[in-house]
Amino acid sequence: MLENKDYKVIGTRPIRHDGVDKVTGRALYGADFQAAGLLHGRVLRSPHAHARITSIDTSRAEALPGVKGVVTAKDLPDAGDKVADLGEGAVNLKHLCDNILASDKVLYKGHAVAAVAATNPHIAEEACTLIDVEYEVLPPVLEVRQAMEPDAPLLHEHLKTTSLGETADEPSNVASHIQHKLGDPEKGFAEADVIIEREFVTGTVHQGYIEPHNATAHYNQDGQLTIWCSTQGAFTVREQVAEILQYPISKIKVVPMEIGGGFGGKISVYIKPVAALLAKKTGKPVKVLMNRADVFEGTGPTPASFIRVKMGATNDGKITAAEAYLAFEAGAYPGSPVGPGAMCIFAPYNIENVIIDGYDVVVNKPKTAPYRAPGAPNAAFGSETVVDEIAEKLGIDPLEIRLLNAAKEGDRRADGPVHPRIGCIETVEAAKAHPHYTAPNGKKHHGRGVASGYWFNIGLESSVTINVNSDGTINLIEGSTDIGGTRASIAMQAAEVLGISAESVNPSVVDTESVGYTAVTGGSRTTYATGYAAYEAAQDVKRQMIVRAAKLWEVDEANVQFADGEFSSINGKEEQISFRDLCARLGETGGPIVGSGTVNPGGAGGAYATHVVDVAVDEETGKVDILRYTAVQDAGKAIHPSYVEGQIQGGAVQGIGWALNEEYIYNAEGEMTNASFLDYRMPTCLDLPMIDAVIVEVPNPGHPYGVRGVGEVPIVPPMAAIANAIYDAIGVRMTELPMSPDRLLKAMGKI
Amino acid sequence: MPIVAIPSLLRNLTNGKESITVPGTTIREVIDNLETRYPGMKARLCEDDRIKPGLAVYVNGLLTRGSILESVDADAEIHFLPAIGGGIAAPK
Amino acid sequence: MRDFSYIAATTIPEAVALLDEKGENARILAGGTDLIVQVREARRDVDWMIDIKSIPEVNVLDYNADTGLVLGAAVECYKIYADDAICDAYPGLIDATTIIGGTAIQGRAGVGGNLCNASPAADGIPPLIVLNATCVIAGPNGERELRVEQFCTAPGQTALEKGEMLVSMKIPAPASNSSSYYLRFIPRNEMDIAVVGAGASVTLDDAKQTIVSARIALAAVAPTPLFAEEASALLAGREVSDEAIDAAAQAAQAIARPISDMRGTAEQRTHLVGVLTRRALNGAIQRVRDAA
Amino acid sequence: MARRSHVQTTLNGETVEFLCEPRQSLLEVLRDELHLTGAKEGCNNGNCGACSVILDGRLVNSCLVLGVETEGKSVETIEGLAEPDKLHPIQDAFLENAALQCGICTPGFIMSAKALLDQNPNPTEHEVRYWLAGNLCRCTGYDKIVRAVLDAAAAK
Repeated sequence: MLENKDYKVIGTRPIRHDGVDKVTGRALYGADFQAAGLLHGRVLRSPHAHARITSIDTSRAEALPGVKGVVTAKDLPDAGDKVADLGEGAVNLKHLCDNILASDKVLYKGHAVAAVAATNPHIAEEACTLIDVEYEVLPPVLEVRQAMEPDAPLLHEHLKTTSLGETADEPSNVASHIQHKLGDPEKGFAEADVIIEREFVTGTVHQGYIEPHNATAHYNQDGQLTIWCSTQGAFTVREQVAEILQYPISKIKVVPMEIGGGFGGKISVYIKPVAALLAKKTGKPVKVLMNRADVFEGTGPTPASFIRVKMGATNDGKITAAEAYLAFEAGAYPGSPVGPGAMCIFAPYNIENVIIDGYDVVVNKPKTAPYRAPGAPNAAFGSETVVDEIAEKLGIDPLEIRLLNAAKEGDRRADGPVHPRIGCIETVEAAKAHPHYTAPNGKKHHGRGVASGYWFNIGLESSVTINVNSDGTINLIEGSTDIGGTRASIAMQAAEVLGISAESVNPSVVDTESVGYTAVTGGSRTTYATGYAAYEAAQDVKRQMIVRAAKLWEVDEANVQFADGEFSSINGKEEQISFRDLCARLGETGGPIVGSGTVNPGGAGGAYATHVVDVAVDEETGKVDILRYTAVQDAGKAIHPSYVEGQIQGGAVQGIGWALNEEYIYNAEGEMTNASFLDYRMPTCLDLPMIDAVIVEVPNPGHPYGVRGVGEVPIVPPMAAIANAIYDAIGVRMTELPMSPDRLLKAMGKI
Repeated sequence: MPIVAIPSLLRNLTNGKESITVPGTTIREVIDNLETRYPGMKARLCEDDRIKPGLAVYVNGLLTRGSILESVDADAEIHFLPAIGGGIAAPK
Repeated sequence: MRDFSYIAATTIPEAVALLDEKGENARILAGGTDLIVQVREARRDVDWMIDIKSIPEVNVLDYNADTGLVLGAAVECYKIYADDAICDAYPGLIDATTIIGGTAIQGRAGVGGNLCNASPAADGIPPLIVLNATCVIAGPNGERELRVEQFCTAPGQTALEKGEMLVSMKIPAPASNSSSYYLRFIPRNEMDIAVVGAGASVTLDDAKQTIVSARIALAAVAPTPLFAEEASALLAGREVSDEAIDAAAQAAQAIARPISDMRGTAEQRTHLVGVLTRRALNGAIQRVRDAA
Repeated sequence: MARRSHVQTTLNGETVEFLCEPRQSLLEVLRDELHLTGAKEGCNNGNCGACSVILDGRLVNSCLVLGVETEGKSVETIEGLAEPDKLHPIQDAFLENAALQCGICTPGFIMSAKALLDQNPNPTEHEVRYWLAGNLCRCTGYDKIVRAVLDAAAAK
């Protein structure tokens, strides 16, 4: 078992390596890329939520002076040909391609239909208005329950419901059904003294990263395609573009520029293949930028959902059974995060009897994309509100009931596997002991709420290379794009191994030809898995350095030790040399040292969070103000505590936005009517108090330093915590997200 | 022998049995032996000698690389679950 | 963004002549915080942008305790709230200028532009209405004046005729024992467009117990900002009381004709008119009473 | 196409000249004509503050200023803030406080904070939050940004 021991570098707060470039405006993001002869691309998007494309005429656009090329789905390789080759996966390829440029149908307003490259962005925009597209408009399906009705209009004629490998006979908007069953739920509910069953509705919300999507592509005459872009994963871009363009990965180089936020939303590709098509057609580098409305309407948000939760408990607070029904909107193509939602919904609890059903349902909205702990926040809004209601009915403190039922090592999750070492109890206990929770909470219309949340975290592949410099520093080469300070948290792990300072590491995020395969910056995996790879690469360096020291001293390698940045010989000859001094002697002892580490670790270690929030409700207007917010989270081991706090604070605030105001507002035609930062209403700093981030450290046995991912779980509890606080304030249970002022007024019976 | 937890949606193939003990030292062997006892099982779990896209394999509570080549202990507990979307792109 | 031409006018006659010559597709550019977005998003077709910020008359910011305020059409919000005397005299106007957009918007946007943009939800207009402002308009036939509540005619439409431009707004000096207040409801605390806005001005008697006169104006509940004339009249001569204020609030609700859109529902808006009218009146009364 | 205009302005203390179309915003001119890409486009309609610059001493959204409007004016951008060998105290405070994650909003926040501290050297937390409400950050929850600005004020 790992202990929380003293480290030299880990747990300190050095200045991040990319910091100066980012505070001086010198850091280059995707849209900052410049090239001689650069053309500017613009995408034409569907004005309809559901329509068949009957014709596209690009001739007027092509005739506009300054226009250098126009592309449509016809310029993409025919995905239909791939059906035979790829079996069931071929369906995905068609969906993938159709989401880049619609071929036969548009399935949401904002769906890309064509694109133009021109000498400046204004001309490209004007040219888009000259592309004549004829549509046969179809009735849109805009809500998950409506989409599941047997007579609902179908988005895809050939889509049939699959249930773990079994496919239904009739076409449907329901793409898949999943189920988890543990114990005997009927028996469990029979044992309960109190049973609460509630229905919940959540809206479509966007990640809301400040930097719009961007891509610049260029084809060399030898067919080498280079793409400069902001992305959460350069290798993932390479794979997706290769699939969509049917082009070998070895001919594609993806250069990750700095990235202005992602939260899961910059994994799927949208305009990158389009930039490539335009570059091929024009023979010039082409930069395609989205504007803010494009981002809202044309990229993946996280789904709206309908959730029913039923839980039962005995009078002493033991939860005996739980049941959940989750129907998630996948958007235009299958692939909502209902799976993880279903797996996370009761994860903070040890419940013997559980049944969970989940449905992935297509609707005429943008295809959903991951967003921070995808699926789990929707699910937790339901379950954590019901737990609160049970606690209230039984007269038990809401944190106490969580402790009574808390999941711990050895308990079986509802989806089957047994929990390894987890920190659920520790987060609840820390919240309970926090001065926030023990502070008085008595003012009229003020309320306090709590909620817990769980997210798996994930491992996947990472590669790191370390080049040792003669001055005792190292250059650390990695493939994980840095969205929130991971250059620092990865570098610090290598520094810890080698006994050098964080500042002695020069981390670089490089392109797909310059480092081994590395999966996306997502799934809360970067500090965990790429940090693990850095640890391994540093161990490799250490091993090689020991060989050099042995050579220098003419002793056996087994007699060389390394500790606290010093190599020393044992068993006889007394020799010592610092890491730095040995670095200066690499040439004479055998040449340069390059260390490498690659991992695909399975022990990501799930993370728990428990949040406490105080709100004030204006009973006349329905407005909710956040007065105080405390977020407790198990980080396993916080490598750079400042950036761990930052993840917790940022996730909590995105949750606050989701809870109170954020949603896609649609009209009857399926048009999003608030596709701007003005009307989408993300929190500004004036809407918030300081966010007290409390780090609990229950080391993860699956990582050499005990790291657990921290990025995602903080967005899981806020919605339920705030709903519970609103109930505490005014006695009204909110079951719909966002809990916007008009919904509160309605729930209070004021309008 | 390894124990395989049968997902509820596959229990129609196992006459409702929730877990099955089968011999095998790799996931591939375990699945092949399951198939022998419960025909149709392999088609629900695999595609062309690979775990189906969208499925994840857990061994003793830990997420594996999702490979049928994964070795399993004599007392391993095996789960087949939906793959986590966790910020991760659609399965290949 | 569509192509257009830009001209920086330096005199009123020059600007008026340009407006007259170029016609419908010419637009005055002052702060530009609405206009540039509208043209960029193809919500307004503009071929000529006539920048008036170099014209002296539109930059006048002149307050005199006897004659009142002359507020040039291009004066930015930040200049208005930086003037202590104006803050004291017209707190309701200050309420509005400090909530229009964020700090960076207030560095460019002005009340004149807010008025000419003629949004039903404009925060700057209800205070002008309750403060009895008059618009000074220049045109091919010389100058004319118009009461501010008659300036907006429809969403985005004003009473300006071909070739006319807003030069300034004139606000009378505040009466003794008077004050003003503006507030809006938004779901966040800044950076939103009013779901409903309400402004009020009151003049109390020397004992500060009886309302001598009051004016109430509303935003975002009709095609244009509204002067709530009947609601205002109800208060004249009434003692300050919850009953009197409730009666005015109900009368204000009666003239609201809100729509439902992405910013709020009609029912919510009607409800909020009552809440905000009460709060605006109480706020203005409190300010009178708090004054030395 | 309208003729490109010749514009002369003072940029970070230096006189610069450029040609631009009337429809090009100051943000476009800075980024595409002058290759100063520190000011970012987040929304292009004045709602995110990522393009904040200081125009004649006043904070503005450069996406809502036409390039041609800057004739004879003075523009300060993030690129002009640091000394050759020393960061501006606000930049230091952002680093010390870990007040950035992805960094895309950071230049805008720093310019906005500079405009605040130039006119109010000792703001309260509420004043900082009010002033910065036009700058959106999606990563940090603002906590560390607000602390950084308060720290920078205290350090002055």
